[in-house]
Amino acid sequence: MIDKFVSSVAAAVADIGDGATVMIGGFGTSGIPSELIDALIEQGAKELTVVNNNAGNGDVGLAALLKARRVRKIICSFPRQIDSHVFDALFRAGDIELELVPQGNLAERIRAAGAGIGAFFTPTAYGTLLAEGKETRLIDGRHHVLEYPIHADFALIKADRADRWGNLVYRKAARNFGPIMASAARCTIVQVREAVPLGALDPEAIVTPGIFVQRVVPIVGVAALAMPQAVA
Amino acid sequence: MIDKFVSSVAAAVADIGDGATVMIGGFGTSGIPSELIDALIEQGAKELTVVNNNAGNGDVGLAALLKARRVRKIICSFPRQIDSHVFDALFRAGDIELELVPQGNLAERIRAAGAGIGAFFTPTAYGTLLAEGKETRLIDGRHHVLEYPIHADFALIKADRADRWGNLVYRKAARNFGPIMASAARCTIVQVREAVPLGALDPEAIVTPGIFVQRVVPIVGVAALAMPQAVA
Amino acid sequence: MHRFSREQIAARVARDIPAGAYVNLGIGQPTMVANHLPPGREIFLHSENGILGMGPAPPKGQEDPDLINAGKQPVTLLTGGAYFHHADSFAMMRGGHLDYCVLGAFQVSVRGDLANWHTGGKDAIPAVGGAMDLAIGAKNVYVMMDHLTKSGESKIVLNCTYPLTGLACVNRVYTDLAVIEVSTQGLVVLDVVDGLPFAELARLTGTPLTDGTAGRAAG
Amino acid sequence: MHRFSREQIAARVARDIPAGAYVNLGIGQPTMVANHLPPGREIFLHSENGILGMGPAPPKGQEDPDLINAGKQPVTLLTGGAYFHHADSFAMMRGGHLDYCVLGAFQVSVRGDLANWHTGGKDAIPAVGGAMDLAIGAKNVYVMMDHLTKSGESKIVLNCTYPLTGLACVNRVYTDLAVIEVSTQGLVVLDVVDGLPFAELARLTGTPLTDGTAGRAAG
Repeated sequence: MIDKFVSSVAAAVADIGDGATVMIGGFGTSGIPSELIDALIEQGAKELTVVNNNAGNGDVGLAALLKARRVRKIICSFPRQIDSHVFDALFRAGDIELELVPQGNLAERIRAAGAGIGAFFTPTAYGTLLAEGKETRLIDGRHHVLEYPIHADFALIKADRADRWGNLVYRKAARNFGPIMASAARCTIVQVREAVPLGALDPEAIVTPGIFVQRVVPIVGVAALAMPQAVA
Repeated sequence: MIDKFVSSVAAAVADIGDGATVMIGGFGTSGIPSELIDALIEQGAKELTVVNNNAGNGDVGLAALLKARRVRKIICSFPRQIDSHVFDALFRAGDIELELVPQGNLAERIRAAGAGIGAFFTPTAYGTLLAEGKETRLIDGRHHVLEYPIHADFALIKADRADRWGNLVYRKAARNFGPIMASAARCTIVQVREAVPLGALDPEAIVTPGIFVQRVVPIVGVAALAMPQAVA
Repeated sequence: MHRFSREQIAARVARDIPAGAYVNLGIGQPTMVANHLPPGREIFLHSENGILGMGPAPPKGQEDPDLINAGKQPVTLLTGGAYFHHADSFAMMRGGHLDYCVLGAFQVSVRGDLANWHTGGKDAIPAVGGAMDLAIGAKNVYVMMDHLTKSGESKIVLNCTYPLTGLACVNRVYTDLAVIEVSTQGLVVLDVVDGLPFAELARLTGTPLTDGTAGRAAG
Repeated sequence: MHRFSREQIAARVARDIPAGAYVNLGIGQPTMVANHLPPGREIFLHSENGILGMGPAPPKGQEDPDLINAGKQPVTLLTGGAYFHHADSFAMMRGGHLDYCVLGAFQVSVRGDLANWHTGGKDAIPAVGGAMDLAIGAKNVYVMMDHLTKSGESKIVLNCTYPLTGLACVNRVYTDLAVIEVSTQGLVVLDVVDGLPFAELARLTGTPLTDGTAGRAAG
C-alpha cells in the first residue's frame, strides 16, 4: 500500500544535502511551511539555493535559515521588505547571492520546470535591468525575453489536507506557489493541517495530484497562525 | 449586475464571422459542445479555422460543420479515425487544410496563448516530420523545438455548471481542453448542463474563473449522451 | 495651488472603470480606488497572489492569514470569487485578460515608459515583486502619482531616469494636478485641477502636452 | 516456433512495474497490461485526456460518456483519483513525472528511435494524437510489439524506415520472441522465448544483439 505520510518533519527533510536547490512555498502570511523550514534549520544542510517569493521576514523561518548562513543564493522577486533585516545585512556584506526575478516570470519558470518546457519567451521585463544580457525576440509585434525553467531538488510547501497518495488541496490564497513548486522539484515535501482518508478529497477539486508529491507530514495540533498587524 | 448567461445558442454564436478561428472543446464522447456546434452550422459562418483534438466523427457535430464546407483549415492532433470519413474525403480532395500538431504541443500552444507566452521550446516531436522546418535548440542536453501559441477569436466549450459571473466547473474527463481554450480565445462561449446561483460553486474548486468566459448558455433538458458502443 | 486630494484621484479612477471590468489595483495609493467603486457596479478585483473577486478588508478580529492581498494585508472574498495558483494568476495578467491595472510610479515618460520599482540608488536593495508583470498585465495600465516630486520636479518626463519597469506600457496618468492620456500623438491632458491654467501645467510638467480638455468638465 | 502470447507479454510488462509507479498505457496492446497488474500492488494509471488513478472498464450499462480513456473507451476512476485539464495532463508527461509509458510500435531502432504513428504511405492521412508526447513522456518508455512483421521482417531495425515518433526514447522492447533492453552498449536481450536459441533470435532480428540472459530465468 502506497503511503506518503511521514511521521515527523525531521524524517521528511533528513536527506536534503549540502548544495541542494530548495523551493519554499508561501506568500506573506499564507502558505509558509514553517515547521518544515524549522526542521531544515535543525537538520543543518548548507550551501543551499533557495527559491521563494521573498527573502525572509523578521528573525524566524526563512530569515532564520539565512541567519544561520545556510543559504548561498536566493532566487526571489521581493527580498527587500520592512522586516528583511537579516537578508539586507547578508546582501550588503556580500554574503549571499541574489537572483532577482519578476514575480510572474518566477512563477512561470517554476511552472516550466514542472511541465518539461525547455525555455519560453515572455514579455515581462523586456527592456529593463532584469532582462540585461538575456536573449530577446520580437514576436507578433511584441518584444520578449527568453527565460529558462527553475528546477529544484526539493520543494517544501504547505497544504490544507492530503491523503496517503499525496493528493493535495490548499486553503484560500495559501495555494500561491504550492502547486507549481510541487511540480518542479524532484522531491516535494508537504506539511498539511489534516491527513484525510483516500477518497475524502473530491477528484474534481484536487489541486495537486499525488504524482507531484513524495512526502506528507501532518502537523498536528497547530493553532491557526495569528494574523500579524498589517504594516504600512 | 453582470450576467453572462445568454438565452439561446443562436444568440451566443451570432457574431462569429467568416474567417474566424474557432476552438472547439471535447475529446471523444466527453466535453463536446454539440448544441453550440449545431448553432454555428445553422448560423452559416464560413472560411473558418477550427482547433479541435480531432476532425469530426460520423456525420454530426464537427463532421457536419466540415461537410457543410465551412472550414478552410483544421488544427488538430488526430484527424484520422474509424469514422472520420467526412474529413478524409475533404482532405483527399484537397478541400481542407490540415495542421497536424502532437496532442501535448496542441494543449501547450493553446495554454501559451492564454498565458501570454510568445513561444516556447518543447522536446515533443523533435527530429520528426512534425518538426520539419521549425527552429530547434539544444537546452540542457535535450533537443527542443520552438512552438508558437494558438490564439482564437472564439472558443466553444462545454462545462457542467456555471454561475452568472462565468465561473465554471466541469465533469470528469469532459474537462479536457475546456479550461485552456477558454483562456486562449477573445470570446469564450460555454454551454452548461446547469446554471447555478452565484456562490453555489466552491471558490476552492472553480476550475475556470469567469475572467475567461464571455457567454454561458444553459442547455436545458438534455439527457446525458448515450454511450456509443466502443469501437476497436 | 489647488490639488486633487488622493481621495479625489482615487474616486476619479474609480469613475473611469466600467461595470464588469477585471481590475488589479497595485500596492499603495491604487488600493484606495477600491473604496470608491460604486456599490452597485460589479467590478472584479484580481490579486496576483491568486484571488479573483477580492472583497474589502474584514472587520477587525476576523482577519484570516490565508486570505491576504498582494500587499499582504487581510482581505475578503466576494461571493462568486475564486482562488488559483501563482502561475495561473500571472497568466491572467500576461495573457491580457485583465482590463485595468492601476499602479503607482516614480516616473512616466511621454511614450508611456514606466519607472516604479527601483530608485536606482547604489545602496538600494532591489525588489521587483509583480511590478513588471503588472506593467504589461492589462489592456489598460493606469498610473496614480503625484505630479511633482517633493523638490518640484515633474514625474512626467521625456525619458525616465529611474530604472524602467516596462516600456510604452502606461495608457493614462492620474496626478494631483491633471489626468493625462498617453496617446500615439503624445500626452493629451484630459482634465486639469480647478484654477490651474493649461500653460502653467505645461510649464510644471516640462514635456510637450496637448490640451484635450475642451468641452470636458473638470473632474 | 514458440511465441509469447499477447497476454504473456502483457503479464511480463506488468511484472516489471513496481508498486507506486505512475504509468501511462498506450492505446491498443499496451492497454492489456492493466489486466495483469497484481490486485494488491498500487499502481497509478494516467490517461492523457486528464485522469490519474484510472480504474478498469465499468460494468456493462454503467458507462459514462464523460469518463473515457485516451482510446475513448469507458473507464472508471479509482478512489483517490483526480481529474485535470489537457495542458496539466501533458505537463505531467513532458515534465518527466511518469515512471513508465508502454507503447505499441511499427519499428524500434538499435538506438531506441521509435516509429509508431505513421506508415508513411503517400495516401495515408496522418494522425499523431499523443504518440510523440508519450514517446518522450516518461522516465522509462517500454514498447510492446510483434518481433516480426507478417512478412517476417524484423521490427527491430538499424534505422527506422517509417517516420519517427521520437529519437532515442525507447528503453525496453517486449516482443513475442524476447525482451530487449536498449542500452548505451546497444541492444541487450534479457529474455528469449523458450526453445528459441539466441543465435536464431539474432538472425531473425538482423541487428547486433548482446546476450544478457545468462543467469536469468525466462519469463
